[in-house]
Amino acid sequence: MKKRIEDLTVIENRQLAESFFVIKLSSSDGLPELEPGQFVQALVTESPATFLRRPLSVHDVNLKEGTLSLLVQIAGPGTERLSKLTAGEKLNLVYPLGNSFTLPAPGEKVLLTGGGCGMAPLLYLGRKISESGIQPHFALGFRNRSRILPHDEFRSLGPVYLSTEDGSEGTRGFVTDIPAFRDQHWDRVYCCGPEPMMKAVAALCRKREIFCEVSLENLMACGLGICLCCVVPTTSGNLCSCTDGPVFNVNDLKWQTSG
Amino acid sequence: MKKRIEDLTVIENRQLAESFFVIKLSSSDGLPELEPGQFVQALVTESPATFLRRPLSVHDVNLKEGTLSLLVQIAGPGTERLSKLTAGEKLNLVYPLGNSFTLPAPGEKVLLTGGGCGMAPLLYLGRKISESGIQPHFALGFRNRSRILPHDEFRSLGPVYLSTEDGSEGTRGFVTDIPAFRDQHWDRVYCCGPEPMMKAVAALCRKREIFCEVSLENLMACGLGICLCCVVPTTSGNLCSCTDGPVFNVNDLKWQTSG
Amino acid sequence: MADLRIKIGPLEFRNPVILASGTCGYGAELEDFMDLSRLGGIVVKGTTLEPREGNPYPRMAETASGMLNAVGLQNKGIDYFEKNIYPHLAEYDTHVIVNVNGNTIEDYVELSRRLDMLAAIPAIELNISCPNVKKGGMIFGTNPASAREVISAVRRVYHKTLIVKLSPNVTDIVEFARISEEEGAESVSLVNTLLGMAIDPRTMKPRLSTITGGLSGPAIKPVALRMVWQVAKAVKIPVIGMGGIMNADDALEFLMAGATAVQVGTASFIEPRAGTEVVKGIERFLVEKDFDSVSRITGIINRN
Amino acid sequence: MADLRIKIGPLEFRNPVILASGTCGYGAELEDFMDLSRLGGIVVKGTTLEPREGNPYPRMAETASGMLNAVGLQNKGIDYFEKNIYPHLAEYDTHVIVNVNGNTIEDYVELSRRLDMLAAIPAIELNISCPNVKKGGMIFGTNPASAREVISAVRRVYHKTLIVKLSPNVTDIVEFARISEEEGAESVSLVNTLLGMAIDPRTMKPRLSTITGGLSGPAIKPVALRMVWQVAKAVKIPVIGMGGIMNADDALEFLMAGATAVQVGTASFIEPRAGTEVVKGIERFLVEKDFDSVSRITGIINRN
Ligand SMILES: Cc1cc2nc3c(=O)[nH]c(=O)nc-3n(C[C@H](O)[C@H](O)[C@H](O)COP(=O)(O)OP(=O)(O)OC[C@H]3O[C@@H](n4cnc5c(N)ncnc54)[C@H](O)[C@@H]3O)c2cc1C
Ligand SMILES: Cc1cc2nc3c(=O)[nH]c(=O)nc-3n(C[C@H](O)[C@H](O)[C@H](O)COP(=O)(O)OP(=O)(O)OC[C@H]3O[C@@H](n4cnc5c(N)ncnc54)[C@H](O)[C@@H]3O)c2cc1C
Ligand SMILES: Cc1cc2nc3c(=O)[nH]c(=O)nc-3n(C[C@H](O)[C@H](O)[C@H](O)COP(=O)(O)O)c2cc1C
Ligand SMILES: Cc1cc2nc3c(=O)[nH]c(=O)nc-3n(C[C@H](O)[C@H](O)[C@H](O)COP(=O)(O)O)c2cc1C
Ligand code: FES
Ligand code: FES
Repeated sequence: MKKRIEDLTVIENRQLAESFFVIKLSSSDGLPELEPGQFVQALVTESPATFLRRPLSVHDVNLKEGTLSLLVQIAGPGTERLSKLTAGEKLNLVYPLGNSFTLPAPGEKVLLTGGGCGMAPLLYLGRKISESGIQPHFALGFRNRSRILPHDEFRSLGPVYLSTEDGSEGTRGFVTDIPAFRDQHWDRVYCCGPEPMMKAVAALCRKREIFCEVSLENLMACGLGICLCCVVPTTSGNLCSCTDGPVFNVNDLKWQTSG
Repeated sequence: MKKRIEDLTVIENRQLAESFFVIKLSSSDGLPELEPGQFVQALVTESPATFLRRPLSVHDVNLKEGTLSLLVQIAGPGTERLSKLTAGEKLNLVYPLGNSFTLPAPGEKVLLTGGGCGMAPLLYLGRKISESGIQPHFALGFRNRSRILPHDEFRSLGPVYLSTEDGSEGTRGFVTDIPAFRDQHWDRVYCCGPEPMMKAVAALCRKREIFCEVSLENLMACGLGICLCCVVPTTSGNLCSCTDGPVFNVNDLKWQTSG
Repeated sequence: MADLRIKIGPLEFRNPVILASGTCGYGAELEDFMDLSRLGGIVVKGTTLEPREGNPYPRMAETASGMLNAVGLQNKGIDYFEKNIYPHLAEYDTHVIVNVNGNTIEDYVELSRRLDMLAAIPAIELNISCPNVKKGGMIFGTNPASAREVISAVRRVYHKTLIVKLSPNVTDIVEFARISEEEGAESVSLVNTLLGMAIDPRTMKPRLSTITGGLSGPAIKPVALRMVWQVAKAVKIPVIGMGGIMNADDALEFLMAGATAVQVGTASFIEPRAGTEVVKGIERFLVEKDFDSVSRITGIINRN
Repeated sequence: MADLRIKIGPLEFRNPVILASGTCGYGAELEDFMDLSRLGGIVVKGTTLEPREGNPYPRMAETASGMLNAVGLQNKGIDYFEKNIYPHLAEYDTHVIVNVNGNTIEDYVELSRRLDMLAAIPAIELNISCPNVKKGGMIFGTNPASAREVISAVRRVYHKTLIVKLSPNVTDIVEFARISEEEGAESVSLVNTLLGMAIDPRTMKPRLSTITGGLSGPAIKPVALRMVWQVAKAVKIPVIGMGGIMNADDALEFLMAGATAVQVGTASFIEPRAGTEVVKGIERFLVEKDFDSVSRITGIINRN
């Protein structure tokens, strides 16, 4: 898909939870084809502390409406400013960027797992999987009950299992402690979340020889493969997580912790 | 008067003409005493290109309302951002800064002259002079008819004479060409405007030995007398236009052009 | 219409805007956004004899109006370049310049010799200023004797246009420009990144795996511009200026300070069309101000 | 409560935050906004033997995340200082340090001798790094032999705490720090401004009357921090770090890189309370992270 730079229009900016926002954008040129796992580089204007663009995953796409949604968690000045966008404002994106998740083969059992803003790419991935005739299952992990993000849209696609670190809702512990994750058979596991979560999921999957893809959130400058700042060590050397990723099969990653 | 740093609240931002805005601010702590000719240093947030504060003259003060008005002309990114302030937003000011105009003695005839954003300090000066029992006269210069700024408030204080460079309204030429300026007797002339205008006014006043004060708009970093960047050569050496000025008697200035 | 053409040594460029090494990959990565033939040229990624993995992640830290990088010359080496990249580059309708790096003088010489034979590479940029490698790189660019040695050695084997890329991390950059001129370089380009550093106060650790890295972007523009002005007054060979150019106004500052051409670096990360936007803006300025050619504004502040 | 006290030579400071020379006047200008006794100290305006008018206007240009200045040491000279300013300074409940400047070694020596006799001035900062004067200033700070000469000469006549302020416009700032240490200075402070320049493309003229000027503000922070880190590793005397400190996080970076104290400069132009805000922020950080004293974080990145 050809990459482009474009001013999209904010259709809606909905607060999902404390410091989480879903920004719906529409393209006057018509959206390009977008694959689950891909991301955009958003230009943050009006923020003196934000020099570079900010990478954000494609959270959802509505082809009928011609809209693209981003899930933004406030992490600093850039995301803070994005959280304040109002309907009618423009947001300049460079997109679509990166590779995408490998969709499952017919009949496979798939688990999509993540937490926090790592949930962002999982909704669109789940939607695509669902459209391909497979029901996705979701395992979502949170700090505690009050941190749980609304996930009705995930539920409309398939079963959702929850974990919280303090057990205040769902399984106590991490996503890897969720019984459905440990005990059921999965052909594929997809994961996006904080690094420790991804490493734990990868370890479990390697042990059980489950196909597992993770979406990395390495620091990026360009998102285009021209700065070489976002590298991740893999079995084929340092690869750019913005062009060879952000999605990687965990077997290709040289993560310190092994399963 | 003690200087302070304070978040004021925007009560209203009224567009006066193309690229001219009047921003009315209120202080929750109550306004300090403000003298005509003094200025504020406004902090421009949300503008990546604006590092330093922006100096702006006290345009008007309404003691009953407890409001302070600034007249802002868009000149670049800082004033551009200020022009977009909306009611309810905060504007951080360091103020009151600088010296002030010398008020006339009872019975004197005074002319206040300026153009563009140089009109900013003249309204409050005119108001103060008027309150002291003297009717101020105003001579305002513009490029052409379409550039003339609304000046009803000036008119409510005293007679207003206009000049335009192309003669499309009032006297053709500069403020110094206005017959009332040239032909009448003035005890004091006060001027704020582009440098060529101030120099012409100064030259005319020196020739006719009229007391004349100008308000300079030198580039400033601090506005507090600590950076020494805003200096102007005077008969007593380099003086800071932010503390020893912005108002100077033209006889003290070492301007290249002399009258 | 204004004449935008400029010359660096025998080489004529369509216009004075070149993409900077390490910030435009091999050009192809930006083709979705712009027509490379609208540019004066591109300087492809820093290249070495042998393949290099570069430095460990994290290699980047955002700073006020700039960024630090510690890429460390990651590239697949000259063999891979010749076989797999060069054939594509040969088809571009713009000057493709290779940025040459090494640990030793022998490395620089051998690599330059190899590049001398590639017909579609009309020039090399000798990088004696990379702050992100332990050996070679900036060491040559901060020691006058070493600089002279490596430039002179490369000059003997390289017969096309030789540009020497200078480091700003020196007391007197003019000295290095003079040495480049004396040793027969056709041009100097400056500046490479300033050596900088950032710490995350929350983790109490440096933000880069290498602790220090190279600072680029608008933050360094005033320093870069000053150095370009100093160098352009001191040497007769054309100067290629860079450092924080984000738009045509920035580029104009460099030209007016005395640069014959400019390079656009970090800007491409934020605005992938930055290079061609700068070309358009320079042309617009010249037309508005009635200059018939870009050469009229080169060093104009010294005449005003 | 954390212990914020630090020592520079024999001198104890209430906390490690000092206002930088040329950015806080004589302190009085900021008293409406803050209680100076909450600061570790202030370094007053660059002072010379004879009165100076400084450079012509314009002396300032705003740049990306920074500013250029070309003030050129405007001050009324030591006689005026002694008679009219010193009596007020003597009443401050904070360390008042004088920034010492000269054209010649004799100037520096004579001025230091005069200041040695002022009881309420416990330290001087020897400025061998001012980029904005034609004679003296940075020339001493970019030539190792001259630096040694002036420091050694001043050391002989100055008996209180001697801080040498270093220029960042050098290839190897560590060399100058070592020289300062060898010649008996109690401390080095760094960095002064980076030599930079700006052009207004509309008028096609330099923005400063002097063409070049000194760059300060957040733009230079990465370079300043790198230099402080390098110097702090190389010398045993305490290092005072500065360059672009706008808030406590920035100051913490310098402390973690190895600075014993910091100076706040340009920040005061934008936030006149910057100095005391930094003090508060450092204290808050220490308490939050359970450090009992600020010395615990000095150079912590080298231990992590
Ligand atoms: C491919 C990709 C997809 C992403 N998708 C999303 C998404 O859908 N929703 C979302 O909210 N966030 C996403 N992120 C993370 C997001 O880019 C960062 O949170 C954002 O850049 C922080 O910017 P800031 O100015 O708000 O904070 P900053 O002040 O820049 O950073 C605040 C904190 O976040 C960390 N951070 C900064 N940049 C990144 C980064 N690129 N990746 C991870 N951490 C970072 C910093 O180290 C710091 O600790 C994604 C990142 C990548 C690389
Ligand atoms: C004491 C004083 C009082 C002032 N009062 C007013 C006022 O009441 N209303 C008003 O609109 N403007 C006033 N100005 C001018 C105003 O401060 C500048 O227009 C403003 O700082 C420009 O900021 P910017 O970011 O919009 O543009 P910049 O991009 O910073 O500048 C745009 C253009 O304006 C010039 N400029 C920048 N700063 C100044 C400055 N301090 N003085 C003059 N020109 C400058 C620049 O050289 C440039 O050509 C005053 C200036 C001073 C010193
Ligand atoms: C990520 C990155 C990688 C770079 N790699 C190289 C390189 O390989 N060789 C080189 O000579 N310069 C390299 N540079 C320096 C740039 O070419 C340029 O000199 C510098 O960034 C200043 O220009 P700018 O501010 O416009 O980016 C690199 C810069 C960046 C930001
Ligand atoms: C307007 C201005 C004037 C300065 N004058 C002096 C001076 O007289 N003596 C001196 O040693 N440093 C002087 N400096 C340098 C500062 O003390 C400081 O070293 C530098 O600005 C970097 O710190 P900052 O980025 O926090 O401002 C001056 C800086 C500015 C901005
Ligand atoms: S972010 Fe620049 S190469 Fe990946
Ligand atoms: S603006 Fe800083 S002294 Fe006047």
